[in-house]
Amino acid sequence: MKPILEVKNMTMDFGGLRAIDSLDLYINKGEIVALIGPNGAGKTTFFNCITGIYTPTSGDVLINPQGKQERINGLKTNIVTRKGLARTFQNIRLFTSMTVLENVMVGCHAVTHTGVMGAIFRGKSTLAEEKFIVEKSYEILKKIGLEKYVDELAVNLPYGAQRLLEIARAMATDPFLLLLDEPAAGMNPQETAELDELILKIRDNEGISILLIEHDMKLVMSLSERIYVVDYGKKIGEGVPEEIRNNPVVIKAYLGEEIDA
Amino acid sequence: MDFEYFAQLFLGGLTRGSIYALIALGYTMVYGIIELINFAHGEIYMIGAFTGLIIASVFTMLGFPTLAVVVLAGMAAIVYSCAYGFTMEKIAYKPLRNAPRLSALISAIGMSLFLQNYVLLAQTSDFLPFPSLIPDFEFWEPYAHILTSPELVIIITTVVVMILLTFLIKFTQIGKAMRATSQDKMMAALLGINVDRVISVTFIVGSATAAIGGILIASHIGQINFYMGFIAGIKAFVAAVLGGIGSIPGAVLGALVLGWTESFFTGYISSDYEDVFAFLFLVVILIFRPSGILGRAETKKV
Amino acid sequence: MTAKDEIKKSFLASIWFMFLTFPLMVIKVNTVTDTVEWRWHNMVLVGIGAFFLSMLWRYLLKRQADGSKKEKKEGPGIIQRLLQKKELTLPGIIIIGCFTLLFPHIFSMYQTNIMISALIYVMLGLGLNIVIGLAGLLDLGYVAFFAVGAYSYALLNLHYGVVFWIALPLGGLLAALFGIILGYPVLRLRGDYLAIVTLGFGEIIRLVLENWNEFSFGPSGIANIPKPGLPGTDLSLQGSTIFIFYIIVALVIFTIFVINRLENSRIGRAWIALKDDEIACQSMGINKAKTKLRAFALGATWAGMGGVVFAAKTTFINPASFTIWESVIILCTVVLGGMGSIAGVISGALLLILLPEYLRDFGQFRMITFGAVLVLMMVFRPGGMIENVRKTYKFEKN
Amino acid sequence: MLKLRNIETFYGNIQALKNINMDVKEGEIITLIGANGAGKSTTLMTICGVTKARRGEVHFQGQPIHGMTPDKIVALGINQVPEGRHIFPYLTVMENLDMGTFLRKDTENIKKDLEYIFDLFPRLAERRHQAGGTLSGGEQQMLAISRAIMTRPKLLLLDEPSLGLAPIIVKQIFDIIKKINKENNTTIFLVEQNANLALKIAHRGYVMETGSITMSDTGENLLSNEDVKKAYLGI
Amino acid sequence: GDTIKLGVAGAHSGDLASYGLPSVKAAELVVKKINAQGGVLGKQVELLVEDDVCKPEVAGNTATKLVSDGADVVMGHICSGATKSALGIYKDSGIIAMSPSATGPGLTLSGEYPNFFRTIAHDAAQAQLQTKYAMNVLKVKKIAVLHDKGDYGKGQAELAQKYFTEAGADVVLFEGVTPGAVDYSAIVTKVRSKRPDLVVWGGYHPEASKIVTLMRKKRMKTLFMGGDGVKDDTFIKVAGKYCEGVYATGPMDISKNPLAVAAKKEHQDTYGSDPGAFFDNAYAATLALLNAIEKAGSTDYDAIVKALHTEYVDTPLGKIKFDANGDATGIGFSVYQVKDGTFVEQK
Ligand SMILES: Nc1ncnc2c1ncn2[C@@H]1O[C@H](COP(=O)(O)OP(=O)(O)OP(=O)(O)O)[C@@H](O)[C@H]1O
Ligand SMILES: Nc1ncnc2c1ncn2[C@@H]1O[C@H](COP(=O)(O)OP(=O)(O)OP(=O)(O)O)[C@@H](O)[C@H]1O
Ligand SMILES: CC(C)C[C@H](N)C(=O)O
Ligand SMILES: [Mg+2]
Ligand SMILES: [Mg+2]
Repeated sequence: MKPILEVKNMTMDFGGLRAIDSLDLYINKGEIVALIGPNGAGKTTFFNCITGIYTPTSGDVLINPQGKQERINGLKTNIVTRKGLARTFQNIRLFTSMTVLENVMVGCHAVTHTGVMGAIFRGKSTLAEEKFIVEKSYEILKKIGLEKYVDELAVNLPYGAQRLLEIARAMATDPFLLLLDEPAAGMNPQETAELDELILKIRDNEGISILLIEHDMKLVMSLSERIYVVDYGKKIGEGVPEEIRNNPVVIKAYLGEEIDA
Repeated sequence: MDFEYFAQLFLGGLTRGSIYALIALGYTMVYGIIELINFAHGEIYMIGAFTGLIIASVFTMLGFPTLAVVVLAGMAAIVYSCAYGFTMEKIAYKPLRNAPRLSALISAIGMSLFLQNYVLLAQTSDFLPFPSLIPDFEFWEPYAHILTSPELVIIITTVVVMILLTFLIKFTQIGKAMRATSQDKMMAALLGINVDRVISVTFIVGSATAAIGGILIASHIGQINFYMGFIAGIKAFVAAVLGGIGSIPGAVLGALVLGWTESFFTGYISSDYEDVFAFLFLVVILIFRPSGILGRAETKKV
Repeated sequence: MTAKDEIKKSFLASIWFMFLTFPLMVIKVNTVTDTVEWRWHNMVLVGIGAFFLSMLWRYLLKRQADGSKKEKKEGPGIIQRLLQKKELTLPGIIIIGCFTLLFPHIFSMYQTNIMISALIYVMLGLGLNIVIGLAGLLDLGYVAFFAVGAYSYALLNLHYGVVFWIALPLGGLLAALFGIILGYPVLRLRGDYLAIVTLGFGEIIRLVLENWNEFSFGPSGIANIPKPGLPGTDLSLQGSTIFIFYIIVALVIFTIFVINRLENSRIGRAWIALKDDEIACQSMGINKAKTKLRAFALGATWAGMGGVVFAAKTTFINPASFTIWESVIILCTVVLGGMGSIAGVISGALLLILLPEYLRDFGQFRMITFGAVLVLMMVFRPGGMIENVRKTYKFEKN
Repeated sequence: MLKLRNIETFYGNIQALKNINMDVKEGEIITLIGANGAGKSTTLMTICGVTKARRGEVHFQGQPIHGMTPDKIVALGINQVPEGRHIFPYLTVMENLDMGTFLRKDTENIKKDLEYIFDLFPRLAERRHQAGGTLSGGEQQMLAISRAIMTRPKLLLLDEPSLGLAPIIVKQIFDIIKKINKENNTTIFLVEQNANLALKIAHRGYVMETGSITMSDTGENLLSNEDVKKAYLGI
Repeated sequence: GDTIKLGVAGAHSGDLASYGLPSVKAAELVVKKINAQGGVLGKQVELLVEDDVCKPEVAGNTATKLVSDGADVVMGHICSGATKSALGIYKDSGIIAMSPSATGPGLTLSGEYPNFFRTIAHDAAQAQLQTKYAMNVLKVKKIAVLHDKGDYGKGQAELAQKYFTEAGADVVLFEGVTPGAVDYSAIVTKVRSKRPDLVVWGGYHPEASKIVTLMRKKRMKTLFMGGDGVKDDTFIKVAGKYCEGVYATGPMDISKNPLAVAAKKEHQDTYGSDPGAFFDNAYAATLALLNAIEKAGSTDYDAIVKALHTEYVDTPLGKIKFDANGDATGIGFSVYQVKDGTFVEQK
């Protein structure tokens, strides 16, 4: 079976700056994969290229959720989302004037259909759909553990909870692959441990594969099945956590001599 | 058509553009610093012209020599425009600094109406003749049929003001403070910048350029009334946006481009649709350069 | 601060304003006879006025600062709380409803007439509110759609005898079409760039109407536009005014109904999300272009219908009724009332349109008062008269 | 050097700080740890005058500074690396650093400091002409810290400096903190989620819970405190 | 009621206020004088002054307001567009309106508004006079027509174009300029390149003076001619030496009329300044209306209309009454030329 996401030979230039340099990467169904590397290595840019925020300069992004491969680079962000790739942002981007529940409800947009006429006449199918959206959103919040905040304004949540809400919102789009950009940033060790469990649960219970950017090595090493390491846009290492931990190139460029995990 | 005609239209466009530029400069500075479309900027320009006229008339009647009158009137116009700009910011904009941006815009619209009618009531609704403060230069006579002396002065002043302002922003301490304030007020304060003072200074500088514009333009067209700021303000706003709002050279370039567009369109096609064309041109430029000709592109990273 | 400080400050303010208003208020030159009139009494007035106003100003600002602390403690303001009280809704609606029904019979025709104008602006405000308040797109050329509606009716009627009732939906439709045509090229623009381009479009429409005589009769406009009739009856001036009043009331109710439903729907949420964060919004699978165009088109529809009613009401239209100034006023109604809030927009439009009419007694001080009111309203109630407390979806466990 | 007395800060009706008392001595590194939303950032903002305390007093070197505007406070020698970095997005890396010297007049030393910074973060040297807004998250964090160093403060307030940085850089940052504390005798007030590392380098630490200080002790003692271990060290 | 209510409507704020405000002053002066003499039909006259900003839609409200407030007759409005939209309302309410300045031909000639009168001649008469004078006296062959795109200006320009073409002149340019613009050098350049003998202007004086000034500053000697929007002392005040030699048509010279002299003096005494545009016309209109009421013996619509059509009244404009269309008789236009800073009537 083909991997669900396969990136071949991707390059991304900003003017003269090569942020991603012929990168190859794949993710199999049900995997948790981590993408790590020094600051400015191009990790976030990589996410942006996959999700249509940037169009890569060259290379292929292929997805294969249901046994049929499809090339998605150059597609608009909203189309990519509808194809089943959802993401969170390194700098939190919640809908600030909305409540927690509404944020997740917006996430359901991709999987619902009510149009202008439907909204105005509010017929049976519209009402049913509204009900479906609310229930689904609440379910997701429960799974993530945010149900106690359901009617709070998203901006009033503590930082850690906001990161979780981003994940919840992304899950509402029914993705087959979730791209998480530094989900543990700004969390204390206690909260990070909870996040660890949560991500595992998402993969195991929902069957959503995960690609993760993170600088918290404890989280990365305990969660991921495989790890890619990039520096200056190039892949400098690839393998299971144990291999990476002992890879001298990676240690030199990224981890430093001793690891506090 | 022949070259002379083209040249005349070119120079006409240049003059008109320079006029827009003198007003647009203040517009763009204020916008740059507090992201406010200062609808009342045109009124500051109008007040500058009125003050200039009043002071000039008083001194003329007192029998001062022409040169002294020009200097005194010019200074009074600048001082008063600055004072109005300063006061306006304190009353109508400062209390709104943390409010939604549109609220400040409405406040600016209200200010514009207020000042217009204030001048109408305090002075007159009539058009007043504005003396030609700039004499016809002897040496320029051979070219006067193409470009009059006041027009020449306007063009030169615009260039000088632009250079001075660019210098101010790029190379002085207050300019540095302005740049910081315009991008992140809290951080600017955390680096020791007095944000309130910087904003006041910006209004004062912007008003001073409006006053200079007010006097020069009024003596070019020879008349003023309380309503003169409105259309000039709108056009200057268009020019500032065309050039990339917030950018000093952008304001001048945008104004010139607008001036030329209107001039050539009138000259070669028809002045009936002059503004239609100017606006269409604006749309086309913004479609290809969504942040204006010299505006900075959106560089916020995802 | 001590009372002495206060007085000192006000005193300084008074000096400052005397200086500020000196040339314009005190000197009046007559350039023909070369005489100067010194109006020193004005300076005295300004001095005294500024002193007390400055006291009042600082007192109000301070009270506002304290007030905002207190008010927040109690939750939303009184008006919001009244609006939220479910048990008051029904009686409220009945009272307002009766009042509205009786309005033209209680008050004079003039009152009814300006009320019609105000209600047309309510419609315009509500329509613009979709574009600005919900979708966050700053549109300064909204009056263009209003013009499209008005001219649709006037021209269709003139050439093809189309009656009001057919023109009404048609005007809305045409305006929506224009909304899409205008919206499409400017999708990429943000914030104030969008504002200036829409302003440009508004002017373009007006200038075309002004110049293209063969099409629109140019600046001399179109006169004798028929008022809507009731089949079989011949309405007097009074009668038809009342009839139009009821029509516009019905339309406003219809507008509120539709906008309310749109706001609390999948579409409405997409608009708000788009306003909050475009990129995150797209990452939720929302099509930015489609969502924006929808806002433009739906916003324009109301302006179009409002335009049809306007043409029928004044029976004479020319391009002078569709200047930037009208767009600005509509924008003011939205912001002054309270952006995003339906009750706010309604009160904003009523205030802004009725105010200048009632200020007629101020004579020449009418517009200066109007300007001052705009500034003061914003300074002391920056969120608008009825600040939008968005009705967020409340989850009910079942 | 810095004294906080009975500070109470509100956001509208929400009380973010409740009766906070803290002391920072000259030359110290002190750290403030606490869960998300405890009020750590608010404490820093209150010191700098960005958010005003409703009650209480702040003294810096014996002088009351509550009620002063931020620019006045900064001029006394307090600087902050705020949460969220606040890089000037349209200024280049160089210009951002230059802004740090707004109040300085010693041109000579400025040059030296600049070299020092580029030495510490070669990454920034590479990116010196890039607009701040396009830097990666970590690069921005480095820039924010560097800009603060450029101000040469007497008291440096750091809000989660390690956020989003690669492990190797995190270690480097903590080394730098120690270094400028020793070499420049800069007093450091450090807010951190990475309590482990923070407490290791700090002379003293405070623990904050929902707006109140609940513990204060030396760094070592806090590190070995069972409650702290459970709640903040994830052990 | 126990007073006669006289509505005065026009632009009292906004960009055209300078045309509307003088009419208010005229009405005030007349009413003051008449009230001092015991009023009309033994009743005092009360003024109801309402602003219409020269906007049709506001004019509708203004008119209803006047009707609601019980105005017996209305002096106004100032602009043709606004007048047109208000007239319907007055007609339905049986109220007479008399404008001092609205010159749109259709207002009287269309026959749609029997309740409308004016103390100024209409634009078609004006354009015919302009044509005759320019062709026969000035002997021009090529003309350029410019206008301000407004209701009044463009209408005037179109009429000029029509009559000049019929008279055999060559109209080399017909264009509108943007009112309020800060600079007109492009259009002036264009005019120069077409080499017309005469520029005919349709519109108000502010733009006219800007254009003339610029033409002269650019050393152009082309003749310039405008209509009643230009024949205003403000024009000369503003354009100063640059308007020497400019032609303008306007109501026949009345400066020697003793009533006009007196009215001007009253204004100077009361307000300390010279009267503005259409002051005399407004003064005349007010007199005519009040006189008609007096003569009619009541405020009855038909009676007043009859009085207006039949009774002569002495005004600053001369002895006038109104023809079947509502135009004042004996009020014609003359051609003036600016000489030494005053308009001098050309025979
Ligand atoms: N829009 C852009 N224009 C120019 N350069 C950019 C742009 N976006 C990113 N870069 C540069 O590309 C490089 C990669 O950035 P990216 O954000 O992908 O890094 P990252 O790996 O996510 O780092 P971090 O861990 O610090 O978040 C950086 O050096 C950055 O400065
Ligand atoms: N601008 C604001 N308006 C309203 N409430 C705020 C604002 N900023 C912070 N708060 C609230 O004040 C409390 C303290 O926030 P603060 O940012 O100081 O916490 P923190 O300890 O720095 O947390 P973190 O670890 O997430 O940075 C939180 O409950 C937060 O929701
Ligand atoms: C004010 C005037 C010059 C009005 C002009 N005659 C018109 O009919 O509109
Ligand atoms: Mg990143
Ligand atoms: Mg914090």
